[in-house]
Amino acid sequence: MASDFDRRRFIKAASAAGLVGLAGCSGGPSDGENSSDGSDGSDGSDGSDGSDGSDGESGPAANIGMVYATGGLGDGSFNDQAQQGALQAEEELGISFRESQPDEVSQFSTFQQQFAESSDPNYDLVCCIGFLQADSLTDTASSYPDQDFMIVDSAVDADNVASYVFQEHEGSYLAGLMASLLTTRSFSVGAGSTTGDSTNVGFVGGVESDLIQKFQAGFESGVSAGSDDIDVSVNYTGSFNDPAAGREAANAMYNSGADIVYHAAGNTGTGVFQAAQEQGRFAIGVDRDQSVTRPDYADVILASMVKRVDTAVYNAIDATVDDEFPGGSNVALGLDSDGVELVFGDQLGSEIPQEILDEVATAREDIIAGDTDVPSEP
Amino acid sequence: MASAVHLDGITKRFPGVVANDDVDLEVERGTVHALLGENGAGKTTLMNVLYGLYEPTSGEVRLDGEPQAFRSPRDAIDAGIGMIHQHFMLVDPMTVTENITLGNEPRKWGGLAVDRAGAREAVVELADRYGFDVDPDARIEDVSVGEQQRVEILKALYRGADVLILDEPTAVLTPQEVDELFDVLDELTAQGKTIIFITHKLGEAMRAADDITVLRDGEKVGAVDANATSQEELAELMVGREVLLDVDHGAADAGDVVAAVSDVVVEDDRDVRAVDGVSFEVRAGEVFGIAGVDGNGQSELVEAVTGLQEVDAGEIRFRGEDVTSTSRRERIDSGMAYIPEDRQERGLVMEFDLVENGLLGSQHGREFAPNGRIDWGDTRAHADAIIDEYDVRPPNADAEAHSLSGGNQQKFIVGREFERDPELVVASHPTRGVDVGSIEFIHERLLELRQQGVAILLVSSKLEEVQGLSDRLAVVYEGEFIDVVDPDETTEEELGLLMAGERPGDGDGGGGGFETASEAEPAPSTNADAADGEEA
Amino acid sequence: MSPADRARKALSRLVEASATERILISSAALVLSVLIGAVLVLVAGRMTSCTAGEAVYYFGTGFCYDPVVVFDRLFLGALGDPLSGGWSPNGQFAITLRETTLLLFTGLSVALAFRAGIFNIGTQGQMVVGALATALGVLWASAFVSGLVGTVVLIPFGLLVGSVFGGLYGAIPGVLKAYADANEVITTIMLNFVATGVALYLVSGVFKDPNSAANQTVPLPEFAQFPSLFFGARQDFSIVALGFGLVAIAALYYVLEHTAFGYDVRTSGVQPEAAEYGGVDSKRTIVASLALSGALAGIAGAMYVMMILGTFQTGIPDYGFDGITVSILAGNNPLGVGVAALLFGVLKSGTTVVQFATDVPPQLVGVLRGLIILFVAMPEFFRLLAKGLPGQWSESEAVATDGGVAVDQGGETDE
Amino acid sequence: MSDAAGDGEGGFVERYSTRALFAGTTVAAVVALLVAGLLFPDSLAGTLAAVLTSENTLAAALRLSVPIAFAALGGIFAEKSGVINIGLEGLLIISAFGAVYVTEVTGGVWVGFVAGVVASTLLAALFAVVTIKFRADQIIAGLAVWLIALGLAPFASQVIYNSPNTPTVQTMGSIAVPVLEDLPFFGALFSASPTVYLLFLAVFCSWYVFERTAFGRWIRASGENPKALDTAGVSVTHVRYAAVIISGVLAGMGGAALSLDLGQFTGNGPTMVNGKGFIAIVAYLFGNYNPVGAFLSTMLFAGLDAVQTVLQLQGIGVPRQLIRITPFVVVIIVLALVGRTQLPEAAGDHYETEE
Repeated sequence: MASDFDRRRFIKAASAAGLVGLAGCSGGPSDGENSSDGSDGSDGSDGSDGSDGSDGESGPAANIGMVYATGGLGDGSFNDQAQQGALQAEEELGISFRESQPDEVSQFSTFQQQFAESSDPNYDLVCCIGFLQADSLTDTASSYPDQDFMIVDSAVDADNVASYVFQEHEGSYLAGLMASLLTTRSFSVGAGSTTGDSTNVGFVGGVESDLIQKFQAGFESGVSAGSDDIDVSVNYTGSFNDPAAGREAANAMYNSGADIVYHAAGNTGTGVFQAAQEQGRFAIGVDRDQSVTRPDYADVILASMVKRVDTAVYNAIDATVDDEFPGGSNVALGLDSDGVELVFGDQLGSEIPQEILDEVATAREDIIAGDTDVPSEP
Repeated sequence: MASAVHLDGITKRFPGVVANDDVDLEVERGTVHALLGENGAGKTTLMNVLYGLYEPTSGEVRLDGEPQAFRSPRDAIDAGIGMIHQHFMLVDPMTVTENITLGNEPRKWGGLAVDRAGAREAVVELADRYGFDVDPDARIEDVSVGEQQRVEILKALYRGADVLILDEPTAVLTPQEVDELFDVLDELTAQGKTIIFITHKLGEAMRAADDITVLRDGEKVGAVDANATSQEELAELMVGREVLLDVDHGAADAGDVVAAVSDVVVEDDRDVRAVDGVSFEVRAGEVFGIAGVDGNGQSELVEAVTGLQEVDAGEIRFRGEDVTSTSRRERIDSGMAYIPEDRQERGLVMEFDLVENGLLGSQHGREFAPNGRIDWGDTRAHADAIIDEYDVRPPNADAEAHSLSGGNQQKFIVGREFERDPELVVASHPTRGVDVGSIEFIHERLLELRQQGVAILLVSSKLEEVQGLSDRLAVVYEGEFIDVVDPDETTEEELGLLMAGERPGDGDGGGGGFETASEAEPAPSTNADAADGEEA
Repeated sequence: MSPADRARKALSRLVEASATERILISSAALVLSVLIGAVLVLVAGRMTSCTAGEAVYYFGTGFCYDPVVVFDRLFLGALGDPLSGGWSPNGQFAITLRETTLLLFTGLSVALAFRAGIFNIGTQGQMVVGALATALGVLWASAFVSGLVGTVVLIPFGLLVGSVFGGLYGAIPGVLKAYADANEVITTIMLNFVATGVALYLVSGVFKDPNSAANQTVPLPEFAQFPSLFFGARQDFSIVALGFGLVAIAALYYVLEHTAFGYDVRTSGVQPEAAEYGGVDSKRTIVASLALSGALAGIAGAMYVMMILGTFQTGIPDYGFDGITVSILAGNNPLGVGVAALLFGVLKSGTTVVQFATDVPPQLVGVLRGLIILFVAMPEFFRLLAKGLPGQWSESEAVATDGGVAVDQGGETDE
Repeated sequence: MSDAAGDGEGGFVERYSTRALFAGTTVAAVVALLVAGLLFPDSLAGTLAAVLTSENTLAAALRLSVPIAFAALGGIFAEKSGVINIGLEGLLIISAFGAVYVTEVTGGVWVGFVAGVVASTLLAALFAVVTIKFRADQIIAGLAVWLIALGLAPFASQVIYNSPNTPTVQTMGSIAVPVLEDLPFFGALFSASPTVYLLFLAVFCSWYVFERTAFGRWIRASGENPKALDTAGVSVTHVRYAAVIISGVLAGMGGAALSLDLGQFTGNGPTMVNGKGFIAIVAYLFGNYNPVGAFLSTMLFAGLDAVQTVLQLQGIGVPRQLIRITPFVVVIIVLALVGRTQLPEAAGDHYETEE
């Protein structure tokens, strides 16, 4: 991604210089470039419609339609993670995919149907990201019985739909446990530190919903497993896309003595990281390894509760390519299948005391073994 | 020596209108020159040309013999012209000093700040030089109209004006304030200033001016020496024919009391008592007139009677029933017609055509809107009937109200209100801004209604109008009735003193006398009641 | 000057233009916006990158995005490609009509308030309230009836509930304005936030569907939703609803033009002083118009629930704000709202087609919407264009209409 | 004349009494709350008092105020001159994006800040031409400005970054004034983002312009009685152009401060600006067109917002979803109590002279 990033930066700089001066602009078509240079989504999707015909002989292994959750790409977590799966499939399996970013609920069915109806190309699989798509997918799937779908975060009971749900509470439990253990001791690394006398940690959610409450429940449960004396301060900002609110929420938590804040708030979480940096405290990321995807904040991100939406998407595509589409199945991805996991920070992870890592690892084993039961509701 | 101001062959055209047609005007330095004409004669347009607001279509402006090409008021100001508009060009929330210096603020700190002390000093010094009485720190919205006018004049002088144009300067003043104004003008000309004032009042022109130029329909119809002319000559020049504004209306044949107002108090938006305990009755078949300088509570009183303004104390009875707190709609329905003073704000919906305007006030009546559904056929017929009967031109019911001239707008309102078969007509300034022909027409109609036994409440600031039409005449000052008189037995001078707030039997008071009058004697309402009794 | 005065100014400027002129101006605004949009697409096409094969060439320069394709998709795509053969009412066309139906009601809602001189920015919130009330009300009532009878009873019932609650919510800023002099622009904006917040609270708590992860109410039974006549394959569009919308247009037109109430509303809208003079109770008219406006918004909410989603879910799309643009484009005329709603229905529906068929960001349509409104707001610009004589004409015109000088102010002026 | 002066006095009291009453009641209520909180630290009042007196609350309120207050100052300039600028929201959006974009390209935060201001100023200039030269209705044109920015910024972001949200860029950081920053409570005023200081400066400058300079008077006159200004030889058109452009500059600073403070522009839905421009209008109306008043009423709103964030953490028994809407409810209540705001007489009107 890095090299592509540089190229684009160059283009932007040039176009900004002339403020979109048409003639001198160095964007636009370029002869040498191959559409499938395995880069980011923009080029990937650019390639998909034009290249189908011209690329010629072989054609893609499969055509995949992506219908993202409202909020769209660039959220740094959920949708981007799903796109990651598609990009990986593009690179490794030679599929081609096309994206759509609905901005309201009623567009889900529109896009689902558009993919289902399309015959040029004929989509082999339509990936529906997010639980809000469940209702419309139930209708669409029955209207288009020959079209295969997959849905993430919700279960749709139909033969042509493969459902993938995640045990977010399990991963969040580990995050809570780690936070609780760290906040009760003095610990300083990167740009953050804990004082050891803290009595609480924080949780910042986006919009109140069952899904986000699974994160909260698991986290709270993990925190109390680590120490009885630690409370969890909870704040919902009412938006997945309001970094300013996220920052104020996290700031309030840090000010009240919390050292570590876990967020499940999409792009709102950016504000949480920023507050952590300003206050010299820690944050825990969500959905992706945010110490990698948000490198600016790698010095405060202790860990991320990664939700392998990319794996779900990739697996579904892979199965489609292999003609083994698991229609009608409902896969619950938990710690056991690495569907969720606690990934320690790229920069800070190595500094976390071993005994804590061990304790987290033990807890993970216990959950997988069924010895620990993590609640999914707070 | 060349004239201070010389307008040579000025023509100004607007789309569809020739406002000035080859007009000449010559004004000598140090004199007062009156520009006389009826409304719509083109006086203001001509002065706007002189002031640089309009560029003439053709013709030339010369000052002291030098041809000028004003492109904006700024040019005119630079050339020493100042204009005092009829509607004062003052910023209400700003102080007297701020207004006078607006646009020419003395600066300090390299222009980064207004030199407020310096500005105040300059204003005080200027006011002293011309003997003006103004408070430099008062806000405009808090001072009297007379003072506002002085501020306007000071504003012009501050900018170094040698030539002052005053547009209808007396319209809003009491007779006494008018006297003060003319004294001011004398002082100004004595110090070498040149004055042009616009008026349609013959008497004023003859009294205050040295020379008079008369305009009619955009043309100059004469220039006369004020000392060598007569009212009759001027009137004929102005109107183009002999006019008789005095109406002979015969004796009143007053019947039952139709409307009775007792001890009514109305407070305005700022909780100031605009109407302060007024009582009177209007009987069937009589015209009860209310005279007074504008702004002494007439508007509020009328709106209280017609149901547009809340009454804070007192009682209003109509046809024997207490209507003090009934809605406007109920009063319309019960037979109260109202010709409002502001026809463009109140009386007509300017964007509606005449058909729709003919419905205004009757939209809930059974006649045109049975069951809440408007019968546009009947409504149109109604509008056509008004247009026909009241000679509204152009005779086109589809014309939008704003496209009509003021006189025709007024005739349409009069027609609509009279056609309601009212028992009471409240007519507020019914001929304001209306051409002479329409004035006569409206007066005749009013008297016809009176003859038919309708009660009429007439408010006007035109003395000759209220005096001529009323059977009984109340004079209002600062929200109170100063007196109720028999208009035929009272002279214009007496009325003038009453309008200035001087109570009958107050003895001889000069300029200062009437100011104290209202404070000295705070028991007004009985006065009106007593007078009422006599008349009845 | 109150917001009502501002709104009135807005109105009077629009009314100033004759009907024909309005249509011309609106069309010109559309064309001009599309042209600017095309330039934007080209510029964007230079700022992004693609292979030579994918590019289009204009003026000897290659662009990654083709405005012709974009606007072809936007307009023809939204209509279900009527020119390409094989047109089916079940395709994108049904979605266009669905969007049109909703926009009809929100457009009428804004237009009605506008005609009364009130700027109702709260249509969105009123719609949310109406939608939630409909979902809950119908859900409750659906226990008592079912089948065809259920449809016949519940749909009118749902519309009634939506309009009543939307109307009540609309009456709040009305009362605040009439009796507390509170600026309705501000109160309605604030009430939008409040409606969304309270709806979220209710739907994520007491009224939440326990079987769904989403913040939504229990879905309505099939019979409590609009039947999909003629558009059989579409679950989310009903010609009945559209027909109801057309009836609403006619009804509002009739009310405004042929009833005493409508006369009161129009008079208060253009000249409140004259309305008062004519016996109109201004406070009551304000409350009544905002309540009626809210009721129309509430019906839009009911339609959203009973036609599109089949449940109430947080995150109702911005039909309310789109209603403002629809109403402005329509000159606040109910008949015009029909046309404008169709246009914006096409734009909304076409957005998804554009996104599906091209790589041009769909936010382009948002820009177009703004441009259309901007151009519609400046008839003067087109008059100047039409005259081809910038400057001269505008000055004389200014003097004749509302220039700074020489307007009859009650008679004493001299013009 | 003493009479007239007396009237003036009465008028003054009258004009401000509702506001004064409201302000008085608020102050009294807050004082009562603080006293109660001091006496019963464990009660709800105690919690509230602790939140209100917290330096962190003040710091949060200041941060949240910046974009709103800048926009409100801009709105004052435009509206005082007679042009109602309802498009402040759009100006905030366009500058928020422009600032991040240029910062990302050039790497310079302040370069980006200036670019954001320029973007907003250009859009404001367009608005000025449309409303002043082409006499478009100000409200509708303002809405159009909002809608255009609401479409354009995410569109550009999508084109450039393939996402309505931009990547993160560096932020402004904060400046602390030694010694002063250690003051209890008020220390928050002296350890803040540079944009906060810029805001203080802007509030003072705006106040100075209106109260002390000739230009400020011209703006007032242009809004109250443009003919008075015109006949005094000052071009109303020029004054209004200047005022609207200043409103663009100020709103631009607000938008740039908003996005650069977070280092990101998010363009989904109502974008990250999310109604701040409209709240700015509320703020200056409530502040009665006074820059200082507008700033204080912004602080009231932002303070409420900051308090609600903290209250959520305290778990005071009110559902979070409802706590979040308190700022909006308070604005409605305030408006219902204060009632009418006195708009400049000529606001919304077109003005033309034959020059």
